[in-house]
Amino acid sequence: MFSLRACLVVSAALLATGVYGVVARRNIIIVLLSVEVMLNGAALAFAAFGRQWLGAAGHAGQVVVLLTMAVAAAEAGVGLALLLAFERHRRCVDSDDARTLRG
Amino acid sequence: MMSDHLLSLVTFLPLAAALGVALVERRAEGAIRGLSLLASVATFVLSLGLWAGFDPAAGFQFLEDAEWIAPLGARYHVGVDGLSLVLVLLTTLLSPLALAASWRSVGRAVKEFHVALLVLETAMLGVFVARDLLLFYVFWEAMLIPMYLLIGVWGGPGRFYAALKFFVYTLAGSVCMLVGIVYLYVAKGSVGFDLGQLASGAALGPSEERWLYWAFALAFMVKVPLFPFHTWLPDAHVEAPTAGSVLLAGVLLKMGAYGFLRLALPLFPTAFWCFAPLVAALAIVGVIYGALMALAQEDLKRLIAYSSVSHLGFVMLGIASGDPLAASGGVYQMLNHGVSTGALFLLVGVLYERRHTRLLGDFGGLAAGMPRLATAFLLIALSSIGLPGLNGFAGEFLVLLGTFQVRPLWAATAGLGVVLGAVYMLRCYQRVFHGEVVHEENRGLADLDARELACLAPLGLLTVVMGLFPGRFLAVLDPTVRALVEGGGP
Amino acid sequence: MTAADLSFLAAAAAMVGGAALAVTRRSAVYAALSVVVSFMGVGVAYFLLAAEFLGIAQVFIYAGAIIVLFLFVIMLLDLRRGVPDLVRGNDRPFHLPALLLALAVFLLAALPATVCPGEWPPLAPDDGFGSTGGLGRAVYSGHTLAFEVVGLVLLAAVVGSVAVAGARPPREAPPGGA
Amino acid sequence: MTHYPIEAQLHWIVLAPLLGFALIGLAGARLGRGAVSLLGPAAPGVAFVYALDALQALRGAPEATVLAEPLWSWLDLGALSVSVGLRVDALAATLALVVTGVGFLIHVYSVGYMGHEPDGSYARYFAFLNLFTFAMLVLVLADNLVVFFVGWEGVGLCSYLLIGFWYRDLANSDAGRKAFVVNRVGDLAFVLGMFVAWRAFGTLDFARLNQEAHDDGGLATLCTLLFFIGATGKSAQLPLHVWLPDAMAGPTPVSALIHAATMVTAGVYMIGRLGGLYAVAPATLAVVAWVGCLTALYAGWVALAQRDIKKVLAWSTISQLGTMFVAMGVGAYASGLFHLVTHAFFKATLFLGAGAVIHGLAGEQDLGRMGGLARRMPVTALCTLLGALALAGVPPLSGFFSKDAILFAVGVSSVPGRSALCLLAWSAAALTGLYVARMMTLAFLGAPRSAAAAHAHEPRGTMAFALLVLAALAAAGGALGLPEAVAHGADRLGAFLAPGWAGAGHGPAAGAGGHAGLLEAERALMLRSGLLGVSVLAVGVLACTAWGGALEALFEADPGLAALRRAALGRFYVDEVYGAAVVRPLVAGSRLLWRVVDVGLVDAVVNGLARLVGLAAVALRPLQGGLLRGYAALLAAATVLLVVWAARGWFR
Repeated sequence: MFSLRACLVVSAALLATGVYGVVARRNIIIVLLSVEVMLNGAALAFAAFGRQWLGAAGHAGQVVVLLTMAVAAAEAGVGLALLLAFERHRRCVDSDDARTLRG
Repeated sequence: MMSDHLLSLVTFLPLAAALGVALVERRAEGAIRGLSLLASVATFVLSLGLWAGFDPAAGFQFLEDAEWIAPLGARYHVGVDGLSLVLVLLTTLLSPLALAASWRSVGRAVKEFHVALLVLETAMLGVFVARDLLLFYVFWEAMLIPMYLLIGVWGGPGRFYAALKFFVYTLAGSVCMLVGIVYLYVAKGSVGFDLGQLASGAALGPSEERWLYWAFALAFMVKVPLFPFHTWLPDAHVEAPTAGSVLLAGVLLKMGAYGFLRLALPLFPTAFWCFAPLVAALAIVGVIYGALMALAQEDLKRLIAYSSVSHLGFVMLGIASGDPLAASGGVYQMLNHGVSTGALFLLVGVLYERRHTRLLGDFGGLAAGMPRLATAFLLIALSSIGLPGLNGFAGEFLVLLGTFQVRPLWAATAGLGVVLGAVYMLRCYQRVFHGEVVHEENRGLADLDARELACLAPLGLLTVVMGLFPGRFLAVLDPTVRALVEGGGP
Repeated sequence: MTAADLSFLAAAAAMVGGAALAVTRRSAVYAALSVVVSFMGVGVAYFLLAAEFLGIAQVFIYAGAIIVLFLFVIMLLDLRRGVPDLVRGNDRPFHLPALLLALAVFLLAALPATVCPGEWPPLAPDDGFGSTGGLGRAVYSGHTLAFEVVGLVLLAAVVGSVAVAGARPPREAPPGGA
Repeated sequence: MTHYPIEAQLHWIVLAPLLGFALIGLAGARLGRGAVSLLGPAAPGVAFVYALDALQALRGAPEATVLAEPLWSWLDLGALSVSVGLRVDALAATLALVVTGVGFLIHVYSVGYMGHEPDGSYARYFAFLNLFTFAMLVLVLADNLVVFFVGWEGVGLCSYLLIGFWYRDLANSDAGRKAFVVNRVGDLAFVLGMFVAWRAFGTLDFARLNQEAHDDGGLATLCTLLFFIGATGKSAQLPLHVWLPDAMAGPTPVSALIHAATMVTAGVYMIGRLGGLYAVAPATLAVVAWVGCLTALYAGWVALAQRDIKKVLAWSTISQLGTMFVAMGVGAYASGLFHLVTHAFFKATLFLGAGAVIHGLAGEQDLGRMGGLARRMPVTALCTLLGALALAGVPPLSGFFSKDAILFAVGVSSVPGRSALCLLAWSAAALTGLYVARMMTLAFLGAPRSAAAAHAHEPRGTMAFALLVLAALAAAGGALGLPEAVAHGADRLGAFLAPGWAGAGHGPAAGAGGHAGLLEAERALMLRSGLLGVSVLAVGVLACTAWGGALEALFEADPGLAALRRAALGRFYVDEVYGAAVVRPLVAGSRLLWRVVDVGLVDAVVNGLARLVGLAAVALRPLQGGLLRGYAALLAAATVLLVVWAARGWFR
């Protein structure tokens, strides 16, 4: 039962949940967390493929996961910094408040 | 030597002058006006040189061919044949007159006005001399901007609407043409834009040719203007300043008909002749409809604008009828219309300068106080309605004669336009000049002064000379038009 | 059902459940904690996929560092009361389209699963495929450039964060008011 | 082709009036009255001298010679080549002499008549009169249809200018405009006729048209018919006659010259000039004859009821022109032309007489307020009487001979419906006698019915001179074309003109001199028509004097008769019909058309399109509502669609 197919299904689920979180939620923290979840979904798929093809290709898969973690960290850092600046300015973290740039 | 670059010189002298005028100090209006007039007259003199060295039987002359956009294969390829030469002469004749006419009437932004006019002249000349399709299109679009400014900045109260309508109308048409040009370029193997090459290149499929024909024809129909696409003309004329109106009516309207002859006919002959009856029908409707509209107008300039629609209807009928005589007549009518309507707008400009109104109701009984103006207006009005012996008659006679040989009923219907022409023009003449002086302001008006007479004299003389000696002018343009209409010639 | 299947099931449940909870909680703290659970699940999955180093790294870095950073920020800004969004308020209309969108994404992402093999190839016991040494050799022989770049990215992120939310003197009356 | 010295001078006939126009027109006011009074009449005078030279040359030359002077090539486009040139043959010489001769006398008369005009308009008047003479001579001497048409519309223009001479009064200007537009309608038909001619015969030259005339497939008939419609416009025949009565708004000498003697006869001249072509189109000739006859009758009736002296003469002109067209219709070209010449003399005399009367009565034109002028203006009365008697066809004056020639020609012609035509022609002649008698008695006999009439004064100087000369011509004009019946070889004009149409094989010209039987019949006819003329005149005079009261009572008593008289006065309401059927709908229709189509339809579409673009812009704005989540959703959706599209191959 545990196979590449299962792993892909799970990573798809993670990705979908992440998308839902980004689109549906107004709280920027939750949005950032959802993004983290989406990244993990993708990383899981890479690891699964890594396991499937083994050898040098397998390692490449795992390297990507490692990289994703690094990038996710950087992204989280900057995201939270922006969140701080936004919160200091607007006293709240509601994404709907930031409407000044509308048509 | 100088003579083999004469054409480029004639075309770009106004542009050079425009740059010169741009450098002149803004307040030195006298210098600005003098320089521009000098340049415009010089262009006219040089264009006479073109006519002198022109041999009617030898197709394209004064050819100049230079690299322009290498990757595309577009070349700076200019040349003049009978058809282009007469239109170039018309342009170089009307431009100085338009300039001289607005000596006093333009007070605002004098420098920009003259720069716009000179750039407009170059653009117009460019359209008539271009032998390369892309070059033609560049000049075609370039002509729009100064004209838009002329109407938009120095126009009358409703100028924004009129300028915008003029711009968008023409642009919509020419955008279709651009699509057509690109498609044609690709269809002919992306070799280049030379008209000769494109006309003789690989044959196009029937439906392909039809669509391309309509892409080009739409742009030209708006410009002519043919019946359904004419509503921009009255508004543009009513709001345009005198110089703008003279050039708009005198030259810009001819580009539509010129486009049909120079581009639509050689590039898509079968489609052209297949749709020629439709174009002719629209032309006839234009003749009658234009005359009827003119009858219903109270505004003098709007009346003349609608009469232009009627006259251009004759031109297009001549071209679309398929008979070489009618086509030559049509082209000759283009020149006549340029002369007579140009003069009419100068006269209206004179009236507007004195009374600052264009409504017929505000005039009446001017003949007593202004005999010279009355005589000039009568002469030009008669030339416009085609009195035999004056220039209008020669054009209309040839058009109707030629069309009659192909389709008698068309000629008879279009003939009504001649009668209606007399009706609305004489009604207008009577409303302005006859009767008692009703409005006090009309009483002490000054008659034509030397400057105004100098502007009108060449046109007045031309109406008589072109009426009595049409052969001399037709000898120049007939071989070209005949070759075009009978197929073959690019 | 082998041991691997069972543990994978558990891990999968943790992952998807955690994620689902994270996305639906009103309170940011609960959301963060459920994300931690989800990432623990991912770590277990890495172990099952013969990527021990990754599993450990996932638990340490992801769950341990990044989400903790989130919690730290949540505490800093005292955002526990959260934003009145999901339950009531004006984002009701976005709930449905988001669900639909999520479903579309799920179907699309899961499509490749239908065509790929159902079981793993046998793992040679001695080559230490997923071990730290194997991964280390792979990283520093084939992908050294990638790591240099990642280093730069992290540096940029740090500098960016400081620039954006650096230590500024707290203003008495924040502009715009709460 | 022998060349005559005069051929090189022919252009002077045309150039003199043109120079006159140019000189007076440009420098008239500065030249001063004296110079203008000299220069004005000088132009037709010079032209008259040269025309006389041409006549002498022609009389000396063998029959049917033509003097031609090609001037320059108008245009030469392969198939169509038209050259401008002058051509004088017997017909053209006759007309040229009439135009320049009568023209000269009327110019002289105008010097007196327009005496009270300010300098500016005095010069303008003579400039226009010279321009008219130039245009008429171009028409007469043209050698092809295009140059002819230049003259044809040129005279139309001059009639417009001169009718509306006193343009301060809008009524005059309207009359001028009406004349020009109605003429233009006729001219359109004429131009279409030219196209048919060019299509049928490939040429527009008169000479070749007459020679090569053959009726292939009715084209000749169509072409001649179109020319005739043009002629009805120019010569004021039914249905395009409405402009001539209103043309009386112009100065009286203008009415005399243009609307009696010269311009209106252009139609008759055109048929004469294209004799060969008309000969091959008998159907058109029949139409010409019948239209002419009906017009003569209709105009006769209307003239009978007119109150204004100039209107009576105008309707009389239309009637006489109808008679001329009857002559041309039955093929008697020579007698038609003969009547044209005599008509020019006596009608000009009548008009100048009327002018003298109006001048004497300080502008009074209503017959009702005249009367008893014979005693106060004996010379004018005598001259006008001579003209009137000539018009009525009383022997031995000129009108009698020319009208007889026509009546006789109708009698022996082969036109369909000949007897009816004969009857109507005779009644038209009788009507002429009636309205002439009425006019003369109302104006000259009885007691003066207004102060102006009481102390009218005799015209002096140039007016009297011109009046006397013309009266003499009206009296002696008949000598030109005495019918064969009177004395052998007497019809000099007929003999002079006949060769021009020799090849045309038209009907028995009056001068052709048939055998004894015809001569006898003609003498009997002359006797009868002479008696008719005198008796009708007597009846007319009595009706207006002795039986006046009884006649008035009769009119009051019988409403039918009264209505008939009102109708006749109102020209049988033809103008109202035209107004309602053509003019008003055209003006109102064009305004409506502009409102509905131009503003309502086309502009609405254009402006509608513009508004449409605006609306579309507003509709799309929410897409960028600033909602972050909105953007995220869009982004995600777009990515999904993109991936689906990218993987489309995989789905199939």
